[in-house]
Amino acid sequence: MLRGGSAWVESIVTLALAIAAMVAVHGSPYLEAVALLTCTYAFIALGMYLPFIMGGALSMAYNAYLGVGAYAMALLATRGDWDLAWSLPIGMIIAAATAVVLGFATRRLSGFYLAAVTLLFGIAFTTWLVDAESVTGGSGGLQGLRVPVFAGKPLSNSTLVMLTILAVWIVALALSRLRNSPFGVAVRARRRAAIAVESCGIPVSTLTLVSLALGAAVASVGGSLFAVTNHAIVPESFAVDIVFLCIFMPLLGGQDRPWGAVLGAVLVVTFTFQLTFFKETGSLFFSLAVLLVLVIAPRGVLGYVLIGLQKLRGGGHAKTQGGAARNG
Amino acid sequence: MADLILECRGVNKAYGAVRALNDVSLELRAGEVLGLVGPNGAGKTTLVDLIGGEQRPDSGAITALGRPLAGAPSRRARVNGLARTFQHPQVALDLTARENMLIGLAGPSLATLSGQLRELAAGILGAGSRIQRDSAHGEVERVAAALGLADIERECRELTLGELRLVEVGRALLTRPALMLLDEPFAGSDAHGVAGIRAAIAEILRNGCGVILVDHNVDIVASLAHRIALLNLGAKVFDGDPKACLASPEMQAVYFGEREAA
Amino acid sequence: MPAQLFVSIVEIGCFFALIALGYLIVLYGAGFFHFALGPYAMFSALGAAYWVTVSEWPLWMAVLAGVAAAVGLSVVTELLVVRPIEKRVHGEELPSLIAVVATLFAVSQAGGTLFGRKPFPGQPWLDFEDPIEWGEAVIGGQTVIIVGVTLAIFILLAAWLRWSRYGQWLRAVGENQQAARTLGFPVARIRLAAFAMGGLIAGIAGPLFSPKAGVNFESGLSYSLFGFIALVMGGTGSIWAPLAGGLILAALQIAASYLFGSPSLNYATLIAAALFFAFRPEGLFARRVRH
Amino acid sequence: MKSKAFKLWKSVAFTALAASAVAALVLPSVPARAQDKSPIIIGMLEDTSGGASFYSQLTAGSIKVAIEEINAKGGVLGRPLKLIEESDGNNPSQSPALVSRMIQNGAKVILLNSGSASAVASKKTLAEQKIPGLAPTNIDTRIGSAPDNEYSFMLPNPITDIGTIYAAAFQKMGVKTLGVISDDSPTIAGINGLLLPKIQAAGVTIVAQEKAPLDANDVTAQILRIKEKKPDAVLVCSLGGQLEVLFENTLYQQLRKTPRFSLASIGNQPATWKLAQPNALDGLVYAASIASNNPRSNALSKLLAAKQGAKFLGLTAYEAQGYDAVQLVKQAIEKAGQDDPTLIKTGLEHLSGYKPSFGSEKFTITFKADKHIGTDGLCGLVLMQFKGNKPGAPFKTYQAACD
Repeated sequence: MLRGGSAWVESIVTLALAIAAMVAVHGSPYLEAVALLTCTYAFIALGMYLPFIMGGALSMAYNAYLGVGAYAMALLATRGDWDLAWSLPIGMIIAAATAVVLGFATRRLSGFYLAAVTLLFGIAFTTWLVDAESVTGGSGGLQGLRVPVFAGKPLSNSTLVMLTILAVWIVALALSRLRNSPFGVAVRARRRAAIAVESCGIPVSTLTLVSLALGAAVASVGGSLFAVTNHAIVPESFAVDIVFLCIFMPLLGGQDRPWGAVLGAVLVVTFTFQLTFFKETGSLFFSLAVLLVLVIAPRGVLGYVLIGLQKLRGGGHAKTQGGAARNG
Repeated sequence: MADLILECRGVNKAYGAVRALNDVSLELRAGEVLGLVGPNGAGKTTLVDLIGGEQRPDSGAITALGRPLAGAPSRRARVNGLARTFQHPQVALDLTARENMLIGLAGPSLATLSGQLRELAAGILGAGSRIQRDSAHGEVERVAAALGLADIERECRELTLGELRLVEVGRALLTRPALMLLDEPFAGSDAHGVAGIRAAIAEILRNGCGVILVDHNVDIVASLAHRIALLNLGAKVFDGDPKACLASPEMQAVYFGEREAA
Repeated sequence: MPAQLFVSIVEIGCFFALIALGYLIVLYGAGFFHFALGPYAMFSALGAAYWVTVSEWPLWMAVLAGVAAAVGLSVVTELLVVRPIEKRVHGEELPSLIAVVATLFAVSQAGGTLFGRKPFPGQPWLDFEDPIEWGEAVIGGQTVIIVGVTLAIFILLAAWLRWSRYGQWLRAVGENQQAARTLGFPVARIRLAAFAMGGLIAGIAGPLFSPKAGVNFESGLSYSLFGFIALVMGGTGSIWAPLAGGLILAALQIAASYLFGSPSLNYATLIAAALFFAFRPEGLFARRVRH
Repeated sequence: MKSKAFKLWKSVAFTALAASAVAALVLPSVPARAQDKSPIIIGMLEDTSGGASFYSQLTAGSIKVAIEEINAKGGVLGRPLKLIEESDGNNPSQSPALVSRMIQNGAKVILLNSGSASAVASKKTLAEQKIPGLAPTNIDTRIGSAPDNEYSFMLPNPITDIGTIYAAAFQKMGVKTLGVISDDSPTIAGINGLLLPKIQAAGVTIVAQEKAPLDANDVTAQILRIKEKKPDAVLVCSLGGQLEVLFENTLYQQLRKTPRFSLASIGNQPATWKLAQPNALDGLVYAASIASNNPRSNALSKLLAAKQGAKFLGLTAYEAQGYDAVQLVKQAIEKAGQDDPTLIKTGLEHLSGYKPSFGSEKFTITFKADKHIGTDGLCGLVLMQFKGNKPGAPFKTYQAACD
């Protein structure tokens, strides 16, 4: 899990964690619900990982990507009576398309400008959700979705949970591999040395669009989970605050690995559900924690855990990008 | 001519009243190193920017490999085989030297949308794309070794300025360019760094490319270049053999004139 | 359009303009967009309202306290958040952007935690017995105050930039801190002055405007966003640019909701902003393109 | 097998510093076993921080008072009631998890005291786990109606009733054209969808319908658009709070002569009245649920004043409905004779003619297997009119009859 060479250790340890999580929550409706919520956030945070954490493009329209994906999926599943195996991917594709269109419109922008415009887009989108009654069912949203059908069979809640946790594991692992691949290296280099990437013949704008599209597709799975778990989909689920929540997850969990985004989701959900004082202070505690991490612990929880483990192993200082692209 | 790699014809560039480049023409042939020298404000940087694509000329034509040199830098790399280093090294400090050079290796494969999607899939599946085969065969290590760049698993924030310049050169080399633009590669380099650059140039020439070498340090440039173009106040005042250039009255005028002034 | 709408445009425009002005000052002094200014305005307004209605302080005292809090927050942000991060990442924009977004979030939550999450009324600083009738438009006391105070702030600030030592140094530092440092400017202190000034302006803007619509702990985000767009529309070229930007944005929003109904407000803002960002990111009064 | 998995999960996750998280996930999975004399656990989903915290906390206050009162008198079936709380911050995506958590911790009944959307989102969970849920204050008709409503009940008059009453009132006043101004919250848009058709059905034409964002700084534009249509009356639909007051202030400035109506919210939010300009609220008619002629309301008002002291600003429908919800749960448990959730649910479905502490004196509440919306008739609602920026007298022109 530390050096690029030991990609296998990473896959196995994380798979063990995933399975452990499945077993731990199995049979308890509460824990399953919590697990589903955690996975929902995890998908959004993972969706932000590639373009934002790796690529340095802070697009804040993620509530829109979620919403588009989820509504598309729900419409196909309700009106079209489609199997989840079809409606979900199509939702992802539509979300990706949205991201590409917005990304193209804002291709000249970066930093604060990009954040502001995409945030505006997200806000306008929420207005539209309530406004476009004929498409989105307006404020009522889309009620009474049936039990999701996957590969022909109706999906029981606990099966859904298992599949979802598995999916999170797969996505995070895929991103982790991508991160060390040439593509991932180019995206990461784009964050601080875009000119250099461009000078190597790589059109940075295309690179950004591709990563935005992939990010939106991943995040939209989280949106579809809202719909699947609640048998209904309401505009409230796609307010902009969810964007803020999920931006902070990878930072809190740790930027060095996609697993940090997942850990961030776990931590946030834990705060929200376990710490009663946290409720009284709203998200104050959470945002202060994020500030603290940003200022004094930029590597996030996971980053320091990795360093710690490596120290234990007697390896020198953590070389987080160590041995990139050797795997494969 | 077939082996004509870069050609500038009557290039002009002005910033308001200031004429940064005044009707400059240049040629670069395969296997040739053209040294571009001149004092500050001579127009070196402007010319570099015009070639690299940061700016566009007011008039005049620049062609490389017989095709007009225009559009985004990435297009110039793809179409005109241009590779370059930067006066202020453009390196991702949080990545390792290996990763920064890998971008050069990946450049050709990531140049198009389809290529990027292919690499995306390959990256996730971890299965062999061309880059990954090559890097598995130690392309990066080979180049690094050729440049005398040690321990490329270090993060670039741990490297010296000289090493960063070597990383840039290595990155440029790995794109397999036809035309290499070295922008002040010796600034901040120690002897070891200079040796690395020499090695790099030798490597490039082996593949029958051309090199444009821009630097203040006339002596090093002279020792490396086949031909020197001397710029002063935006105009080319000398173009020819390095030794002749060093001895030329223009040279005396430009530099010693400057020294006296200084 | 009915005359009353122009009154609204002026009121809202002045408010956006003040937030944008705060951005501009910090931008000059620290070369950086201080996204958290909106929540400072919210915090100041919410605090003032709370201390008046709950603690029953006199209005002037509550407002002063609110403004002081805003200045304090801004200074603390520079000292504890922005400066350490910029020192660490030298030159990369993203980390400070994320940090200031987190600050935005934190300040809003702090406001909600300290003063409660229910909306508060803003106390008018001046209330006419019978408002001025202008055509069929009605002009209340607070409207007069808003316009007056806004203009005063702009004039004073222009003077500060022109005649005070720090004011003159401000731009130099914002342009290129490295150069300024080597030239021996007290960069750290000038940055601090800029942040304090930004906090001061936002801190006044909040309680000044809150009598119109009240304030709650979530108001800060839209303040920040609209202030930023006003800044981009106006440009960073002149100290008066934010005023222009604010009025343009306000006119746009009011006109849109009057002509096409309210949902169009968000759409119109988005479209206008996108157009500006895409085709004239330097704004009406250009200084330099920042991206 | 499972315990081993726990160990693995714990140990590994510990190295990931997520121990807290795991503890969180593991602790509640120990089910609370119910012995005799042990308390009967009632869960309350509330909102302590979000947009619904405003009324959720008022309601929570009286719910606690009611439970105190019951326990002081020896509890139910000789067992005390114990309240456990979870706040979803009015975020419906969290509600199902929190509801199932309270169930896990032994809750036999859930009081759905957060936003309407939260209650709707919880329906499925309640039905799946067969635990009755009762919404004391939410007026979204969807809560008590199909699908998935087998275990969810609602107390107050649903929004459709308000529509019916206003329709009748408009007819009595000869209002032919109506202007509507609402905030852009999904909740309100949903309410409009149920409310306005009722009014139109009564032959009132809606000549202008305007919206304003929740954080609007100015609504002059919207109000002027309505003014141009010269409606006979204006109806304000909002969650209350500062936006409603902004509406009222602007209407007072622009349309002083036109009669104004509003939903329940403004009347139940004493804190917001002082946001309004002097006299800006006067003449405003709203659908209150507290009638001065209901002795039970007055009794409760005394009780709360005694228990809460200065904090108590006067009885609101929220407090009354919270109090009544607890009483209904108590009676349902007594009917059930034990704390089995399914029996309690059946118990609820056999409660009839309960005399609540809100609505007019003759108003009653009845649940049936096919009637999960408790109100009998419209007179749970009382039209009140503002005077001097606070609720004054009942609206002279029209009041709903009890059948």
